Amino acid sequence: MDFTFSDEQQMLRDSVSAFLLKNYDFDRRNAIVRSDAGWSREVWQQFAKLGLLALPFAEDRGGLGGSMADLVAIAEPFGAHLLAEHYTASAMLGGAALALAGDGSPAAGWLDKVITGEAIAALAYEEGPGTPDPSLIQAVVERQGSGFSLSGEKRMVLGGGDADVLVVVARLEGALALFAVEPAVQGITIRPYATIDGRRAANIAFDTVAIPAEALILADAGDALRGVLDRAILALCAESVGAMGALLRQTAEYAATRKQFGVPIATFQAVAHRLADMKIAYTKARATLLYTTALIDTGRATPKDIAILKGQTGKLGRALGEAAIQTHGGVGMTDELSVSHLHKRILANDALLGNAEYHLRKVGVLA
Amino acid sequence: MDFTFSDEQQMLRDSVSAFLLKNYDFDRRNAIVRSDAGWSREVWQQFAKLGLLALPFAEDRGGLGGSMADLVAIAEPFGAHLLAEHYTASAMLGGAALALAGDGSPAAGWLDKVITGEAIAALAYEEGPGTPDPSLIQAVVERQGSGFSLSGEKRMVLGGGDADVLVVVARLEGALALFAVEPAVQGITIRPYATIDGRRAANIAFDTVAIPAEALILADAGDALRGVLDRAILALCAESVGAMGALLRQTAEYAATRKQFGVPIATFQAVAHRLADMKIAYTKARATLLYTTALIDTGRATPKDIAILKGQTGKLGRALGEAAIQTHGGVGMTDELSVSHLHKRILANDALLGNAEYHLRKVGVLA
Amino acid sequence: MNIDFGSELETFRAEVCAFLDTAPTPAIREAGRKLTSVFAQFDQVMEWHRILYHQGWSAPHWPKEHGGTGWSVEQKYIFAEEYRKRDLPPLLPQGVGMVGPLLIDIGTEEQKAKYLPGILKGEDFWAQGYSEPNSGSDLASLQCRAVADGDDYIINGSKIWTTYAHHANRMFMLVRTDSSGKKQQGITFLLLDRMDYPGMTVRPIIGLDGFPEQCEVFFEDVRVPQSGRVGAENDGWSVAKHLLKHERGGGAQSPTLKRGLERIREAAQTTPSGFGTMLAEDPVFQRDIGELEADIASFEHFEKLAVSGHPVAADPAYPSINKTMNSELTQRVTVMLTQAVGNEALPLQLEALRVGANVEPLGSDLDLIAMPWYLNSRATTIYAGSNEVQRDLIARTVGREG
Amino acid sequence: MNIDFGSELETFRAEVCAFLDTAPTPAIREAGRKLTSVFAQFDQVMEWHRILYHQGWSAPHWPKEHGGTGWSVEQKYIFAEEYRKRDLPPLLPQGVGMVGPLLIDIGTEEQKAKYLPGILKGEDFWAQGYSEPNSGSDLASLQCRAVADGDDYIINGSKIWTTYAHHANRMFMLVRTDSSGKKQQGITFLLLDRMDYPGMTVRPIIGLDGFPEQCEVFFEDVRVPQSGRVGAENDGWSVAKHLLKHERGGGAQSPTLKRGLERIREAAQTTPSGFGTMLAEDPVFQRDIGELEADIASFEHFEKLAVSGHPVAADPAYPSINKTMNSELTQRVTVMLTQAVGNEALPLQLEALRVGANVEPLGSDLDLIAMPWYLNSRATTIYAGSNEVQRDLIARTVGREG
Repeated sequence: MDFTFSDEQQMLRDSVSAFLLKNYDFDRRNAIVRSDAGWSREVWQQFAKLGLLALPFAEDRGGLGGSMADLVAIAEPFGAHLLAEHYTASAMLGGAALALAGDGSPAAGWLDKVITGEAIAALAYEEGPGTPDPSLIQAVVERQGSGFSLSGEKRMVLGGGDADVLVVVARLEGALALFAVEPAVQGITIRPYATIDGRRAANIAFDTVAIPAEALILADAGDALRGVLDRAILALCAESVGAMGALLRQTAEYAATRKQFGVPIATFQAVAHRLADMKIAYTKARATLLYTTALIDTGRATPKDIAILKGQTGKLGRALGEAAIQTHGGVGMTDELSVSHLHKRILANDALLGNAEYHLRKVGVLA
Repeated sequence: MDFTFSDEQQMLRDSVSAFLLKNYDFDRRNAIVRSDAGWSREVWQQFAKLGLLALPFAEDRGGLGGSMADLVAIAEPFGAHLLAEHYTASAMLGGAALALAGDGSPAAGWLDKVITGEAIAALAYEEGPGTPDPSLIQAVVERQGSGFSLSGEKRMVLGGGDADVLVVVARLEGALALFAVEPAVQGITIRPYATIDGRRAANIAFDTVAIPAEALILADAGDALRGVLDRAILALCAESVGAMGALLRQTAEYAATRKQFGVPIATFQAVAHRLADMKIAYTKARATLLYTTALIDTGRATPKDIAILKGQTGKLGRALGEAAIQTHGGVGMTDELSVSHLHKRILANDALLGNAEYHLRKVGVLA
Repeated sequence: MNIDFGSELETFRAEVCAFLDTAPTPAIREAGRKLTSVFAQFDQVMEWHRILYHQGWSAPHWPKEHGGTGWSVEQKYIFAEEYRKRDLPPLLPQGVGMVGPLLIDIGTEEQKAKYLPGILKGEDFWAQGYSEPNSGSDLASLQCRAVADGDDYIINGSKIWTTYAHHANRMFMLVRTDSSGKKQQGITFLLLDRMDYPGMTVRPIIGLDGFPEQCEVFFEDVRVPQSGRVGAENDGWSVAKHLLKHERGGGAQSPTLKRGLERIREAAQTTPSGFGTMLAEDPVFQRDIGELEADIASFEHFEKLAVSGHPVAADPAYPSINKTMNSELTQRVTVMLTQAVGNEALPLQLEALRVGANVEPLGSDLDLIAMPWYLNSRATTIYAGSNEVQRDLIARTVGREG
Repeated sequence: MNIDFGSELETFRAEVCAFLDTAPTPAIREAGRKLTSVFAQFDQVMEWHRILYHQGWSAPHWPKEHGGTGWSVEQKYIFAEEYRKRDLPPLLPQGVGMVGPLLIDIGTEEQKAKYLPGILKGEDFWAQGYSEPNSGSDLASLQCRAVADGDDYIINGSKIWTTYAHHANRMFMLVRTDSSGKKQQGITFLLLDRMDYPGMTVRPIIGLDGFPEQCEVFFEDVRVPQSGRVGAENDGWSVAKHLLKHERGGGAQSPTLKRGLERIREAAQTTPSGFGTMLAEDPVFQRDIGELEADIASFEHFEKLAVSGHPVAADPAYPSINKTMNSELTQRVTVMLTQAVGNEALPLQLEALRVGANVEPLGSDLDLIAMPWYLNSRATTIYAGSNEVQRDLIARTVGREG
């Protein structure tokens, strides 16, 4: 057993961290988030140059064939630096779904552009609260002529307003199918918005949208979709664990320097024990992240393993974030320190693809 | 609104407390619990003399017509002093069920003896874990000749091994009915035992037990039984709140005097905050006890009110007791201080007639 | 014991309901529905304050001779209950809840005459200048200095977490007038009759929910009249402690919590659980909301005991227990709400939250308020004496219960 | 990263299973099923120790030259997992887990030769004399005195929470040999080769679960040889700290927790929920056990990271984090168990719990053990350094994670 990053992974991680430290400090990040676009094409092009956009994809598809451990190695710093760009949306969700298509299909063409950074992809999957479970998906596709007609509504589509191509999950003859759809098509209404944690997303309505036959990526895509979602969950959790680590460090530093009653607040046992609980929470979440990463890279992760990771990260992350704010007091309540932003990132990642409540209960259901 | 005890109630409470302080200190109580009988007929006769055994019953049945507030006033000290005698079993459960019978019936005759202290009554109601709900009662009575035949098993019958008369809850033509049954009858097997909190109880099996017609106290007794159980729940909760108060006082005193690292442990903020949480828990539980008592005495207590009281007392009591043991450290783990006994009394009262899990969920179910 | 809700109380309740059903404007109602903080949106809540004043109900807790209602504790509780049932915005507490009662208790006749009417009528809004960047939980360490000069004080320093200071026209504050003794000594309590003294500047602080609710206030050689002093010079700590009784003291917070719970139950009717039913029918939801409801009920019982004169209110820890329970229950309500609405809580909808906004919200009312309410409520365990400080205070009283 | 469970490990697992399925006597199995503590019933667990010794497996963690197995970390984990799956009683830790490894590390050759074989073979049982009535969390304040006299020490004082001292034939203990300096100085670590020295008396203490697991040991002019000293005189604190590494250090606790969870799941198949189904199908039970299972899984992952050499084990807070997690999870398992069995946990069944008892228990095996296990496990957050002390230690390291 070995749960450490390899030398190569450590180098990758260090180079991403160094890039973000230099080009993506908290002020610069906030300027990007507050810009009209809400994310930076310049940063995105740098990611392409660093090979990050190619990392998750198989070599025969033009990717670098990165393992989940490679992706976790970069997702942790993404979380710590509150990345606003659509890495998870485009690479881990939309792109990964495109990669299920056969060579030569339109979807495969889109994938090439996702890998080079010329296009953004998004996965239109969830339909509102309580639909992390694929069995509850209601969007529907019917055969129409040689092509299809799509109806339904997708909510909280990460990157949905910025995507050049949408991969839509909808029910085709009962089973889940994936379609590559361009957003400008007649019948699609996109309502974009910013999220609480500084990303961009959208609600997307499909009203009998005509789709050509070749837009079908995969019929009966349930298992393949599960694979995509599982890896995206790993990436989201790695981001959150990265954010947890940043909160832990910042809070420890604040508690060691902030004085009240003439002494650093870390010397109050109530504060000290809260710091200890934050460290325990971080230790647990990170151990489960690394262990589950090793499981998924050896093809041994069960649905229960994924549910444990997502549930634990959401629950422990929320507790850690709330403790960080409480320890910071008033300044933790402001927009001015990254503390509140890190907490909101953790909350958002918890709510995406099923929150802790949902996943921990699934752990209990799965005997 | 007024939630204080009246002068008369305060006097009653003071006289019971004074009696227990004098005759029922921890050592004497333990000697009683460890005796063969496990409870003291002498104490019982004193209770009769003090009028306590007559207190819950209507004046026209030979009782003193005490209100629930009167009973709460005495049940709190009972809990604080870890009473082992069958007050709840015989007066609040068995006796109260006998009082549902018409004048001149055998049950009414038994009630006279319960009030004078000549007889102990017990209510054979629960049938195991998960049967606090009357709808789940399975013991059954069938008409046989002029009388009945009873079959089923009752578990955790408080006072069941010591009772001169058992009031058995069983299904008669689908509805719940109450029967006064003498324990020595053919077909009844009683397995008595001590409980973790120093009371005596029994599991009782009924194997086609022949019962005379006049043993029927009440057919279709659902509502009346609910009234008996509700008042018994109040009494159990009052006992637990009394035990919580004793734990709070003892723990505060211990923390103020026990020294480690050269100072009283109460000066450690972690200990201080735990004491604060214990006080908050006690304050909540007692407020709900007093409020619910006022509700029941004005006939306004809903099933939800009762569920809130039982649920809160069980949950807050468990938390307070665990905190008391933790604060006492090693000595809290022994049989030698009353701390562990008080905690066990709280746990036992929680488990009787539906634990906190059950009742708090009922609060949510009842819209 | 008795729970007295006689028929005259039911008549009173009917009167309250009739008024609350008709008096608020649509904008006021909207401000109530969009409440995500203790502090409602300024313009609407002040408008509502003035309407309540005309009804004579803007300060139920004040003595009748100063414009209070003379209601019994039961009446006050009924008023609070019906008020919250309708999601009406609570009046801002700094005036009627804090500085007003203080002046009634210990202000000079001149101060009462000058300030109480404006507070009662909702003409003035008072900012509270207590905390400083380096004096949070350790309030007594405050450093904002006032030096006597003729009939005036000259103030230098700054205050922070001054709610709505950018809306305020008056301010009450603590200043340091002497640094020689213990830190609690040498503090003075001042009233400022204006916010636009030369040298005063207000900087709104954007909160984690995106709203500028709190402010920092800077003082550079600000000259204010000494007649604004409450109590003696250097005796401001005891004045502040007196005021704290009003700030932390109860009244009727449980109706707000109960209403929050009711709104969650309403939302649960139409929110899928993710396990095949609506949340309302889901056993796990039922257990969780049952637990929370029972805990809120205990708090309500505690509040009712307190207002009815039960000795629990005489416990020296009473204000701290009250504050601790209320703040932590508020947080639990908001956590449960965000969990109930799931990922619908994620869009940032600052504009849609504004009263009178022309933006349609993305989901339901509760989807809209869940996250900002949750985020804002993180402050409840920090402000007005952090819950750590409250537990310190409670611990000192343990074992001396009645 | 890799999770290596190659085929040679599966062969090893089969070998372990074959042994564990056949070697334990019925009494040993019964002791395992009736385990309600860290400490199994004495006679049976010592019998099992001797059987394991004959197999060469009584001290897997020891170096091979001293009788250890030489197993890899994966093998040790597999052994622990299969062991606990069968509810076999864990060996008493004082010998193989504590004093044994200490002597291997820093004992004299004479001490090793004299004591290690008895520990390995399960011939000796060692009592641990650390705590005193006034020295619990503040262990360094201990007062039990040893005065050098010729080749001996003369001991006066007492020790408490000395597990199974009434069964012990040897004892290791901390004594005060100097009171002049800091309290951590002047402590000496002693081995006693007998428990029946003149002047030594043992008083069993009945625990809250009804069992005499702990003892108090009194010393009145007890003369013991100085050759039993480990390390230098007055250097016992660092010896004890060294030993603590073994006491708190991990290994494989998660299989015990996982087995506890599994037993609850088994019981849930036949225990009614009170809401119309068996617990196992009840959504609330599923959520609660899911939460607990996930938390135990995180602990398992943490343990596996640690044994595999991940830097998490090099964190100075590692032993404290390990102890805190394990103890609190143990308590949660037992709470969940008592709640699952409801009022069937209330009968006091001391006699039925004894291995070989002639009393039929009133309910299932889990009904029988639920309450005493819950009660006994309250000690896990108290002993071996209370969890308050552990959190103090953890807090000091926060922010310096790898």
